[in-house]
Amino acid sequence: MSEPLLRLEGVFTDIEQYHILQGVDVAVPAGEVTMLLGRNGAGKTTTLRTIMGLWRARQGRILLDGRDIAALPTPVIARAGVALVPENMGVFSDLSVEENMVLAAVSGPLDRARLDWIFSVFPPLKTFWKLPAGNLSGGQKQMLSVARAVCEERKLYLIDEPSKGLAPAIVGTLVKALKDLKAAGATILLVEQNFSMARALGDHVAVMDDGRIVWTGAMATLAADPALQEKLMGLSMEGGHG
Amino acid sequence: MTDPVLETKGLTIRFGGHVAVDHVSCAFGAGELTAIVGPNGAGKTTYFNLISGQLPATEGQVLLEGRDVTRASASTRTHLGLGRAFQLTNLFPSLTVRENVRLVAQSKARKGFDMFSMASRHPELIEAADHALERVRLTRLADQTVSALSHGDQRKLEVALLIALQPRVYMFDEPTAGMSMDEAPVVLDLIAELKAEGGHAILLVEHKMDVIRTLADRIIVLHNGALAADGEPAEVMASAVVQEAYLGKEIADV
Amino acid sequence: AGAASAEIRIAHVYGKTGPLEAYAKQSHTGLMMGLEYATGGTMEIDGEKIVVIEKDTQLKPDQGKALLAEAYGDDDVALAVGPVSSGVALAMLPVAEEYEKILIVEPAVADSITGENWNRFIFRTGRNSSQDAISNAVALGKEGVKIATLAQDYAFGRDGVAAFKEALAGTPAELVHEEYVPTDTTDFTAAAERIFNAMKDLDGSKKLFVIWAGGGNPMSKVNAMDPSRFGIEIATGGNILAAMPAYKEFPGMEGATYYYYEIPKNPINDWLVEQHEARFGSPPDFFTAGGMAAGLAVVEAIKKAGGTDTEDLIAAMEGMEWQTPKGLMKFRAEDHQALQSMYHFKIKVDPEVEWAIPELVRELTIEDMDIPIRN
Amino acid sequence: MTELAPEHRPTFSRASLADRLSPHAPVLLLLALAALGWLAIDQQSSWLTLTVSGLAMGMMIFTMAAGMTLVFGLMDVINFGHGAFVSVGAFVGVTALMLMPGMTAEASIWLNGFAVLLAVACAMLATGVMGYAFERVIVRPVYGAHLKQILVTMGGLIVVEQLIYVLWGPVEIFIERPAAFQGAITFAGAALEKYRLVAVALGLVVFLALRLTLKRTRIGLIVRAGVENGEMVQALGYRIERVFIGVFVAGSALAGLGGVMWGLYEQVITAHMGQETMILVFIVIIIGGLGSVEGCFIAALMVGLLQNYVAFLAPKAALISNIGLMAAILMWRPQGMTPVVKAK
Amino acid sequence: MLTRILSGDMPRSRALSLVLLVIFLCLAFAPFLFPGTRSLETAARISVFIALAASYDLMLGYAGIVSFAHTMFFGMGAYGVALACENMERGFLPVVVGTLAGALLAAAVALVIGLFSLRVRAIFFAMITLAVASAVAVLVSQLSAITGGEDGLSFSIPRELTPAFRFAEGKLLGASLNGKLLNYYLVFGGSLVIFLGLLRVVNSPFGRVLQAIRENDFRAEAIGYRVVAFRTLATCLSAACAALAGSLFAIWLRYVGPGTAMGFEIMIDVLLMVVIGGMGTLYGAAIGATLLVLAQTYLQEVMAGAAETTAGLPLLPDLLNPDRWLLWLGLLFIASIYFFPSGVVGRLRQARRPAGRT
Ligand SMILES: Nc1ncnc2c1ncn2[C@@H]1O[C@H](COP(=O)(O)OP(=O)(O)OP(=O)(O)O)[C@@H](O)[C@H]1O
Ligand SMILES: Nc1ncnc2c1ncn2[C@@H]1O[C@H](COP(=O)(O)OP(=O)(O)OP(=O)(O)O)[C@@H](O)[C@H]1O
Ligand SMILES: [Mg+2]
Ligand SMILES: [Mg+2]
Repeated sequence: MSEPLLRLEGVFTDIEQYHILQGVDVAVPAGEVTMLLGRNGAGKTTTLRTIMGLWRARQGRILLDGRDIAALPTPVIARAGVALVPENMGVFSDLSVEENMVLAAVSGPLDRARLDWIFSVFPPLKTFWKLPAGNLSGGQKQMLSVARAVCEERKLYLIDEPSKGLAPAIVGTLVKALKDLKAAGATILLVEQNFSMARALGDHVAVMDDGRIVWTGAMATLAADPALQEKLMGLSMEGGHG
Repeated sequence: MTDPVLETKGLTIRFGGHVAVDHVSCAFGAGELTAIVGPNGAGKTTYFNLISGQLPATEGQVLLEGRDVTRASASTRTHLGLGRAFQLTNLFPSLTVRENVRLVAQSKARKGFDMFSMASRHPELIEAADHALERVRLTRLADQTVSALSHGDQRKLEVALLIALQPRVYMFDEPTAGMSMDEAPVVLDLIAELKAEGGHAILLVEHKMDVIRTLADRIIVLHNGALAADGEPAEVMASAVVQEAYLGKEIADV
Repeated sequence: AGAASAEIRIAHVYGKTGPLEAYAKQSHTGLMMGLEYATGGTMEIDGEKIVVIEKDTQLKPDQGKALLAEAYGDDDVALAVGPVSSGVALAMLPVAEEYEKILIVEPAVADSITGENWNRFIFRTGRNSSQDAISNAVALGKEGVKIATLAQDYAFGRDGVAAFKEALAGTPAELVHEEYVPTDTTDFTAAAERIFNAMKDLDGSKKLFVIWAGGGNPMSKVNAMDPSRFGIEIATGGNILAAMPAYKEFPGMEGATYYYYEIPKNPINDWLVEQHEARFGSPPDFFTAGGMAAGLAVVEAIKKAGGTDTEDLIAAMEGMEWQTPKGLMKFRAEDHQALQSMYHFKIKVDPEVEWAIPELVRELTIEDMDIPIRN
Repeated sequence: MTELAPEHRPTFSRASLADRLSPHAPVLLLLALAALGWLAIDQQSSWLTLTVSGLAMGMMIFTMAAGMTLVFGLMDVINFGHGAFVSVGAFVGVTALMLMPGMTAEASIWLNGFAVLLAVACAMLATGVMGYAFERVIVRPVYGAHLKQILVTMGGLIVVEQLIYVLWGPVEIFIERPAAFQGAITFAGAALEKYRLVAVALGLVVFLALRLTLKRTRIGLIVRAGVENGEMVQALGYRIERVFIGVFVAGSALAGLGGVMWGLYEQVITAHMGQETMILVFIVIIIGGLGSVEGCFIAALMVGLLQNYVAFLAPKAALISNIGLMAAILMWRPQGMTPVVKAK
Repeated sequence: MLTRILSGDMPRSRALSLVLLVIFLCLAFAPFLFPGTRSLETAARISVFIALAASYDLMLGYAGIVSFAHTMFFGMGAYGVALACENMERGFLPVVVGTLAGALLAAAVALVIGLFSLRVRAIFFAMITLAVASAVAVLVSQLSAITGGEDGLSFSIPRELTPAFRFAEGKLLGASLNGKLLNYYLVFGGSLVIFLGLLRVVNSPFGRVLQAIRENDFRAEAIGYRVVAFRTLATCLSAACAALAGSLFAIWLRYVGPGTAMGFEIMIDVLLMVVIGGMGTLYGAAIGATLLVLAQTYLQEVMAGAAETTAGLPLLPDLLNPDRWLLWLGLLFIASIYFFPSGVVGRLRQARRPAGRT
């Protein structure tokens, strides 16, 4: 397999006095979707934030295209082609939906075509284009947050629980949208609790617990093996859906 | 049936031109768990906000145990028995977990204006708090500051606050959003228990279908702010509006 | 105590720091030069060394009280001099009474210091606002002159106008309009308009007399709306040198001033000017003269009383006459206010000089003004 | 892929008249004020004089307030040190002017104007640099903590004022305006001070410049977003702290400009002159609504007009006119007339 | 026992306990430890300002409300006493009447401001109070007939409280046993009571609610606390305490004036005290007040010395000139905000409990 786009090697991250990440090794191959799963508090969000440079890794290397970005300031990392959809959505509630999008388009004015695509996936954004983002509904905020990340070409998308609070139909379209993105050659590192969505999207899986990667492998393998799922994430109530 | 615990009559709110909640009339009885579903932006949270008093209604009434509380402040409604957990976690970040819950218990006990005794000399409040934490399995984190909690744990604490309040009406807004499959049950079982206790009405906004199937006695569907359907889970799920407007195609077979 | 008896301690309690810092510096220089001159440079009065203890009120009345109390109580000074601001002075008066020691007020101007709040331990070498107002009234009050006043709307302004009005009554001129504006006014358009409307239809020579303390600079602002349209001239009292450049706009303007270094002709002033120029490269100013007067008074009094016992000093000082840069001064027995000359001036502009020059028109001597006794 | 999306057609009813008018309310209010003045004041000439000078005063207040709203509204930083910048601006500018008597002595619009512009440039440069230092040393560590900002900038204020004493001495400095800007032109029986007309012009320039930069560039957005969630702005790829410094420096430079204008208006400058204007500035900012340049502008004009009218009609009331105005506006719109950011 | 007096809010740090103990003892025995007008003056001032700063901390540190009108309330207390003593005949009655009147008025005004403007958030409240305070200050100087205007009022208090009254002959440890001594202990005792009272309040259920509101007022309302009511009550309470402190100050000085009792400088001083000491802990207020008053009183001496030694060097003497003491106080204070972000107290008790941050 070719050199992955992103590779974490023995990353340790502390937050205040707590040791949160304790040696995370994970590889994100280019042009594919890697799922990051794990119970609450496993360290998924922290991992994404560490890649983005929002938490500093105490030790270990974070290689993007073979270049160590562990020490770079967040904006530089972003400009290097990394987009983040944070767990708390991070929409700017004082700014209108439009202004949120304008800010997200770093390299110039918003690209019409892409915008239309976004509207087709998340219609409410069009409806409330001028509304302060703070007034959006929970799900609409989530949509905006994703839309911001995908409003321009990026090498790598870090997405933290995008389906959170989305109606099933929207989840459906979201999945489709991410697939389009992947088809367009993007690389995605996705944190997701909704296993059915995970299964629908993921090529590779990395399961975290207590700040370490406890299992990595192909999605197919995990999906095929309920016992393994049970063991890794205790997907007890993941009964028949649909 | 017995007269409802909570009732809304023609409840409406406009933001500028946009009608976010559109003449919703609905009654919720004791011991009944009603799931509120609908596309994003359908007006679910806003409907909650109108009921719990975070937003002023443009039209219509909110009746709590037959009493009109439409003009009452959020805090008054809370004291009258409306308990609400928020969709976006909303806590006291730099206080400890226990203190968060203790404050609720204190409010319940109406000790807020007592300024001559020592807070530390009200053991009953602290017990109440610990009990609530016990029920959401957060006891081990009781002395952490909230900001240090992971998202999932914060969601649980959100529920714990509600428990400590012991309201007549429980309002949950996507309580398990962003919770992993092994954590969600803690909260869901808890909601089931509350339902079993009976005596209070439970409103639940949820997007996870399986959750609704397992818990709900009744489903109401909001769509574009209006009441689109209301009835037995099975039949509502089957209804056209829900199928195309809400569920869309299932993911598995995309 | 042995050491203490061999020296005469004097406290100078004044607002070294704070908005009036400039005045304070002058006042202290003056005081020291006064003592120097009076003791012929020895800083001793028949063998006893004069020690001046400085205390900074920071223009805070409470500080003033405390520091004066400290001076009297702990440093046991013979007498104290100061302060700059009237507010502080008024707060300090009771302390003097309590410790039964003398306070020579310099240069605070409020009438009430030698008026209702006065007590027998208070003397004042500085002028009081009545002296200012009256001298100006005498200077302006000619036949057929119509006068309007512009003043700040608080005690100082209103008292000033009252005194001015009272004095004006004794002259043929008449007061036609009083305008009061908030203390911190910076825009005088409205006030000016009101005054113009009040005066434009009158005839005869019209003057607008400005009584102002602090910033805001009303004169040139009103002037900028050219009152000459309505034949109105602006008039005001003298001011410290720093403020005199602003007077350049008003050549020929008349008024009365407290001091200008070229005006008084006497040996003390000559010495002061010459020495001041020599030491600081600038001419002495209002409060330098005032401070010096105080310094001279102190030495004079102690010599006359033959010691520093308070009662002797009071006896000696009541009615005492002594020479100062402003010529003869006299503590009158009733309210211990030093009577002194003021100077009726006319502004001359000389491009060479950076400020406008108040030229002496006539010296208003003690006899020319009868200053009411208000205690 | 559209067919996948649930059709989402929120119901819209026609917005009420009030809703559609409210954005323009402030402007209308301003006009109403002027009209009221016109009715209340019988002498036309007086009204004209008062109005023009009121507007000019407003413009000057605006130039002093603008920097503060910018910093305060956008960056959510309460810079009590702003007053100090105004003072420094005045001192530097005036000193500069005094160094070129040749250009200010005889009345020539061009020479004098140029001299003033030079002085302004110096002042803005000085305060700009100061602003940079201020941001780095003083404000930087306390972003988001209002109390500490208030305090620390207050400390800065004290220090800067004291430094002015050290450098320029404690004496207040009196100055003459350049000859061309002295006196007034009489027009329709009203005397309009030349300098005030200059002030009006300058104020307008500043206003338009600010508007343009905030409308045309992303800077405004970046800063506002950055205040709410700096991490996210960085994650989008913006060097937030650089932008912040930029804004702060700009704000300080504006204060410098305001200082020179104010100094030339007062014709006497003191170390605490800036601080003395601050209350007025605050009032204007509050009335206008945090961070809104437009709001600040209109509010400043309102204050200027009202002050003059009231002072003319009922001098006693002039004391409380501003506070009264503020109270009234806040009753009507608790966030100020046109808030850009919500008061936190 | 001690726990009860301190309302269970223990210093929780040996160093802190020590500092507090020293301050307490020094104040309690000031007249005998440091004889002399100046030092007694300082001690009294410290006592009063500890009470004032503490009352301000209730608003600032606990309720998270930034107010600039605090010295206005302080002034109301002071003027209350002054006017009463001025217009009633000499004795203890006017003192009591004035004190009560002042406190009540302060609470009332606070109520009005609170109800009117506490709906809007912190910054606004700050500026509104700033404006109101400045307006009141102007009013005071306007009504010179009653208030003595800019010049203020010097008034006479019961003879028992003045140096003139000696209740015993001779001296005790260098302190003459006169009314001034009594006066001091009145001030000291009064301040102590106010401080302990406030300590109780902030550790009561009410105090906890205030912290909750500071953290997240929206949620506080949602769990059943009437935010406006709590904020307003807190404001009134702290206003009343400030007024009481003001009364003590007036009794001690036997003088009030706009600058002394209402000046903006004092407002700043109080802010400095609370922050330097550490917000959200009354002990901080106590320490801050002590430090600042000492600095104000003795910094100049120190500098005079420094100026001597550096004489001859360029600029330095200018900077060290005693008249520039404010400069150094300013620097000192800026520095302190960085080096003790959570105040001296925070420094002394290195973040034992994660107390509320603002
Ligand atoms: N600011 C913080 N301070 C201290 N500890 C923190 C902080 N943020 C997170 N943690 C801790 O780090 C651990 C990992 O948190 P993280 O949010 O990465 O988990 P997660 O896998 O994203 O959980 P979830 O699925 O609930 O989002 C948790 O135990 C949490 O308590
Ligand atoms: N303060 C407001 N001003 C204007 N529009 C608002 C405001 N609050 C909510 N809305 C609009 O009302 C609609 C309903 O919002 P609401 O939060 O109730 O949706 P929801 O049903 O909770 O959706 P979700 O499932 O995503 O949480 C949304 O379109 C939102 O944009
Ligand atoms: Mg997470
Ligand atoms: Mg919602």
